[in-house]
Amino acid sequence: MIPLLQAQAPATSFWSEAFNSSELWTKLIITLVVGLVVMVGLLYAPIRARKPIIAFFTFISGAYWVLLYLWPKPIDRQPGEMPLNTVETVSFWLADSNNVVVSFTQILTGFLLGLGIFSLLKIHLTKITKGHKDAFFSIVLLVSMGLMIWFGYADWFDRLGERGAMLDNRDNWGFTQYGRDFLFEGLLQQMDAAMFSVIAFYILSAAYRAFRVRSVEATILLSAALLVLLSLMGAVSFVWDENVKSIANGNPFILNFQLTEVAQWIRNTFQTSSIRGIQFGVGLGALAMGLRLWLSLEKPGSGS
Amino acid sequence: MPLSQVYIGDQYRDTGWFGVFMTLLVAAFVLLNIRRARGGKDLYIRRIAGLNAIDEAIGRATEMGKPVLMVPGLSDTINAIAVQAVNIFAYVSRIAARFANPILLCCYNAAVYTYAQETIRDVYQSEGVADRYDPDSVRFVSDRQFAFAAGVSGLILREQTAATFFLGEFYAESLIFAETANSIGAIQVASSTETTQTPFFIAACDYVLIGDEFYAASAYLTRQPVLVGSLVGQDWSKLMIILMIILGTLLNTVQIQGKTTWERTKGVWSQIPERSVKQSDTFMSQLFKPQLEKVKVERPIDPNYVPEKGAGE
Amino acid sequence: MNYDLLRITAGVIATIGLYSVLWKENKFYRFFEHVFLGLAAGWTMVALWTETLKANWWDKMVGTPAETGSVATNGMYAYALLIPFGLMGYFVFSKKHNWISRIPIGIILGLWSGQQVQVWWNTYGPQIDATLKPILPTTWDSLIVPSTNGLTPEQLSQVQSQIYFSQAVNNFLFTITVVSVLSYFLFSFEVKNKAVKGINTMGRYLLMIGFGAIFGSTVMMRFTLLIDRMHFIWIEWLRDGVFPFLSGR
Amino acid sequence: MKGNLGEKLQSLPKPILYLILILATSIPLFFPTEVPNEPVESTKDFYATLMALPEGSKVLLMSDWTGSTRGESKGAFRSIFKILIRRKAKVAIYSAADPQAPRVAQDAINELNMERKRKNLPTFDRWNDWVNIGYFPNAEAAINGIANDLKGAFGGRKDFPPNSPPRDVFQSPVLQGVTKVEDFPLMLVITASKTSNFAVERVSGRTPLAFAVTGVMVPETQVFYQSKQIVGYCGGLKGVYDLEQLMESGVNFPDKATGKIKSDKLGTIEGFPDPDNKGQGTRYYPTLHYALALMIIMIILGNVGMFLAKRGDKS
Repeated sequence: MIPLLQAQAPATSFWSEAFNSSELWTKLIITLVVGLVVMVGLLYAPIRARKPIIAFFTFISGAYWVLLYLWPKPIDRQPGEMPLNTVETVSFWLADSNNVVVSFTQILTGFLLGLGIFSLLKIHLTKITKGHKDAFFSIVLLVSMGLMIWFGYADWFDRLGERGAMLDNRDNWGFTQYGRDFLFEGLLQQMDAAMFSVIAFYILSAAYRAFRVRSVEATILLSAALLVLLSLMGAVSFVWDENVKSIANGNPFILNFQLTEVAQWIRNTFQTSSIRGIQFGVGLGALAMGLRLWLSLEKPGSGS
Repeated sequence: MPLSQVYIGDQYRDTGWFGVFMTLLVAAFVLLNIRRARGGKDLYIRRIAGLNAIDEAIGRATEMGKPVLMVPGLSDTINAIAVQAVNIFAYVSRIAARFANPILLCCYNAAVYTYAQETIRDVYQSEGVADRYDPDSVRFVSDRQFAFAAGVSGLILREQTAATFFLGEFYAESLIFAETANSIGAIQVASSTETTQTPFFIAACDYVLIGDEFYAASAYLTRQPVLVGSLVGQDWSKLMIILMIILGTLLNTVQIQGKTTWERTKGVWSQIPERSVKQSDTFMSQLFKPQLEKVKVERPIDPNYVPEKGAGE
Repeated sequence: MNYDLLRITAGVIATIGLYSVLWKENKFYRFFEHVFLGLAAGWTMVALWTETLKANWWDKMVGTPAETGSVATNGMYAYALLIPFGLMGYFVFSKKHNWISRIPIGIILGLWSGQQVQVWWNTYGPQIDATLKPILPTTWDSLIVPSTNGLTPEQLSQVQSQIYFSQAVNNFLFTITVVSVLSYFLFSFEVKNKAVKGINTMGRYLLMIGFGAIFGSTVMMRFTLLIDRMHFIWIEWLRDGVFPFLSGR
Repeated sequence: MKGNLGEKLQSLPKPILYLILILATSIPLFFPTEVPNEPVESTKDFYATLMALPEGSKVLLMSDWTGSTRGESKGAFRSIFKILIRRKAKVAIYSAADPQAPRVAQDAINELNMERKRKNLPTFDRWNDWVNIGYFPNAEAAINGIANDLKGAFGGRKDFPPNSPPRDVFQSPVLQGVTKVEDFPLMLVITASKTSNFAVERVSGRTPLAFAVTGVMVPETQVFYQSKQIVGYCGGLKGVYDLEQLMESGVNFPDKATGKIKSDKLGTIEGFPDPDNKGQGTRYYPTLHYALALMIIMIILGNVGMFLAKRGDKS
């Protein structure tokens, strides 16, 4: 613990003000107001200005990353160093604002979440008010949602205080903790696991129905799958491999026919490569679409 | 140290420029072809089986008067994949709108929900049947993977959808959707940009778009110059990659046969006793893996900078 | 009935409830489906603040006070701008101004697209490089990699530096697979040439081997998760929970 | 459904399939058996890496699993912590895949501690032995930040010292003097999602990486292992089972001759026989065989049915 560290407060800049300082709050409120004014201003934007406005915002936000990629990065930059020239001034700025920009997407998506919840509420409240035959289930949904929110936050607030760490020990739990634990561990996590494991049933029925030696393709798919399946059964592959080893007694060629080896071979030679082949295409698709979106070349809903 | 390097920028040093160059090249291919297409040059796209199925699926749903269910994937936030999916769904709902066929679009993410809500409404308006549009037909279900899966399969079973479209980013839940829809005999068109899920769609769905057939879709369906052009651009880039792989492989094969007396470490060549060429010595791998030599750059120190110490040191 | 048994019982009932859909869609399933959706939405609301906005937005916007040993961090007020931009999304329901909702979407998409340009090569460059494998052996001493156990480090590195016939063949297959699969996804060329057609079909077949392998390797995990559920129901709940309870231990 | 045997074989009703699967995955659970098994190299290396940690070393752990994959990940998580506790390691935990993950990890450790309490073993205490740094959205960016500027990335995150309000994580004994990712002799990743790829992209070469991944991810992880980007990994249920066996009997332990598990590559690595080692792996792995066997049988049945049916048509 070094007192020095406590004493010294970080230097403020145009963009940042000290914690809880009046400057911070004034600037904060001003920014907020400006933002809201802009928003209100948009309500009066003429129709032909709309597309350009959207395009503008899209372009600006994309431009940051593109610039970060293309603009010469500073070489051997040490903390506390100052830029040598204008080129570096820009590159320093780009590098420093990185961890700010990174979180924008999550934050904006976070703000938009309200819309999703709104959609949920709307659908289920209408069901309830209209006395839809499933109204009861809508009530169930809203109630469990309310409970989770309540206990979730209550528990979170409890843990902010002195008792934070103690609450890891169940002896110190209160009603809130039990509630949160019941909903989160007892129900949510279990249902997650349950729904995921349902796939096991579907995988069986799908394989049973679809894996037939009808066409060349189906046959190839089927045999590759069967081989890998066998190799996954530790006992089977163990016995198989032991036999191979005994036959081979050291002959490296025959050793290649161990089940595990064969399966590994299929994976390394064909699975990895085919995935790679597909991914190259997908990657290019994403990049091209990215360009189209960034430059607003594509008109929204252009599927129509 | 060579001063010349200081102002080049870290990412361009040694062979670093190559990556940037390639990216720009692809971008150029795409933009150039978009231009060509806009210039009225008509460009060819081959037939993509899965996509002809779309019309058939909607037709079937209309006959039965049952809803069409669409899921634009489980992207964490709105991205090109989700947008692409919604764009295809715009095409679907346009036909649905004409025949007054009910639709259901289930979103995993609020941002995607916002986009879809807006896009689909536009579709109905532009078809002049805005009154047929029910805002609740585009809905946010949940943004927890398996809650979403439970909710959607519940919907599929209750609404007895006649046609289902799963296009976008799908993960483990892909099979839950596919099998549930299959169990009620719905006709299914599916595609996942997650290659590892494609086999399950293949096993359970009627029509599957593999890999970037998904990205080709909107171009194929609408023949919009911009999209078609961009698709051609992508093909050029693919050809380029194919060539690079073939030539590079041959080059490596030849090189690795020989011997070398030079070795390059941290971007500096040095004489070494003769040894056989390693993969890392080959021209291609040098081109792909820039080796940056350590460069010292003197800069003035910010006066009011306090060196950060490890806490508690 | 102690809390643990209560909790685990609830979990079991919920699990069975969700499983019941395998038989057919029924009220029991519908109930737990809605509980599930409700809890999930609720948790999302909680996590939104406690896991995302608090640390990534609020603390950065207003800064944090100095504590024993830790420095105070400054507030970056510019973060406040995100509020109005977030609000713009809510215009989506307005008949007249719904276009405004495209602005936050546009920003998110812009950021995403820009990142694609930035990461494309970082992701695929190394993969292309990794595909360039020599397809001719450098030695004919042995057709396959000799067994390596009991070799001195020098001999080992000697063996590893060589490319044997078998490896060369595998590399060749690998490269062929990548190329043919990739060429299968060319859309804007009319393929008349027999050879190219052949490559495309081969691409499709090789793809199927890959898919088969993926299917196989996925099955293990899916079954494990089911086994975990079964263990949860039969062992954790029935054998170790209910029976002791009934037998009044 | 009418028709000959072939058609019947081809079209068993789904509920029956499901019932058989339930039986196949339930009954064996009641009869624990030992299956012959040879731990794979990757898991041996994984175990060796953990056991090679000097006592009290600091480990960075990215925990990216939640309840949905508990069948695999929880087993791995518990085994790994049993080993880490033995090595008296200090663990810094963070998550980048799912907001639930930090909570799940925390609850899993508490569960372990409760068991240890019952056995009157010293508990693995928060703040002193491990800190929960929390969730970082946008995995790729987060891991990038941690690799390049650990101080900045973890800065301002708080955790709970015993009986006091939350404090800056860098105050905890776990992160004493840690300023960059290289300060950790090992980074562990327990994940059910892509985040492992990001870890490889950003961290490999900076500090040793070891993964515990789900079965689906084994193929992609194997690639990293072969290219030596990660020192070892524990893949799927098989990995967990291997790990539990390794804990029980070590490698070449007590010596190469008598050791249950041998390895040419590795020296002698001690095991610590203890009934407590047997976890999910030992419990589930035998059962997995029945499930997989059932799958294979069903596929074969379907095809046999098809052939019979075809013949039926011809005649």
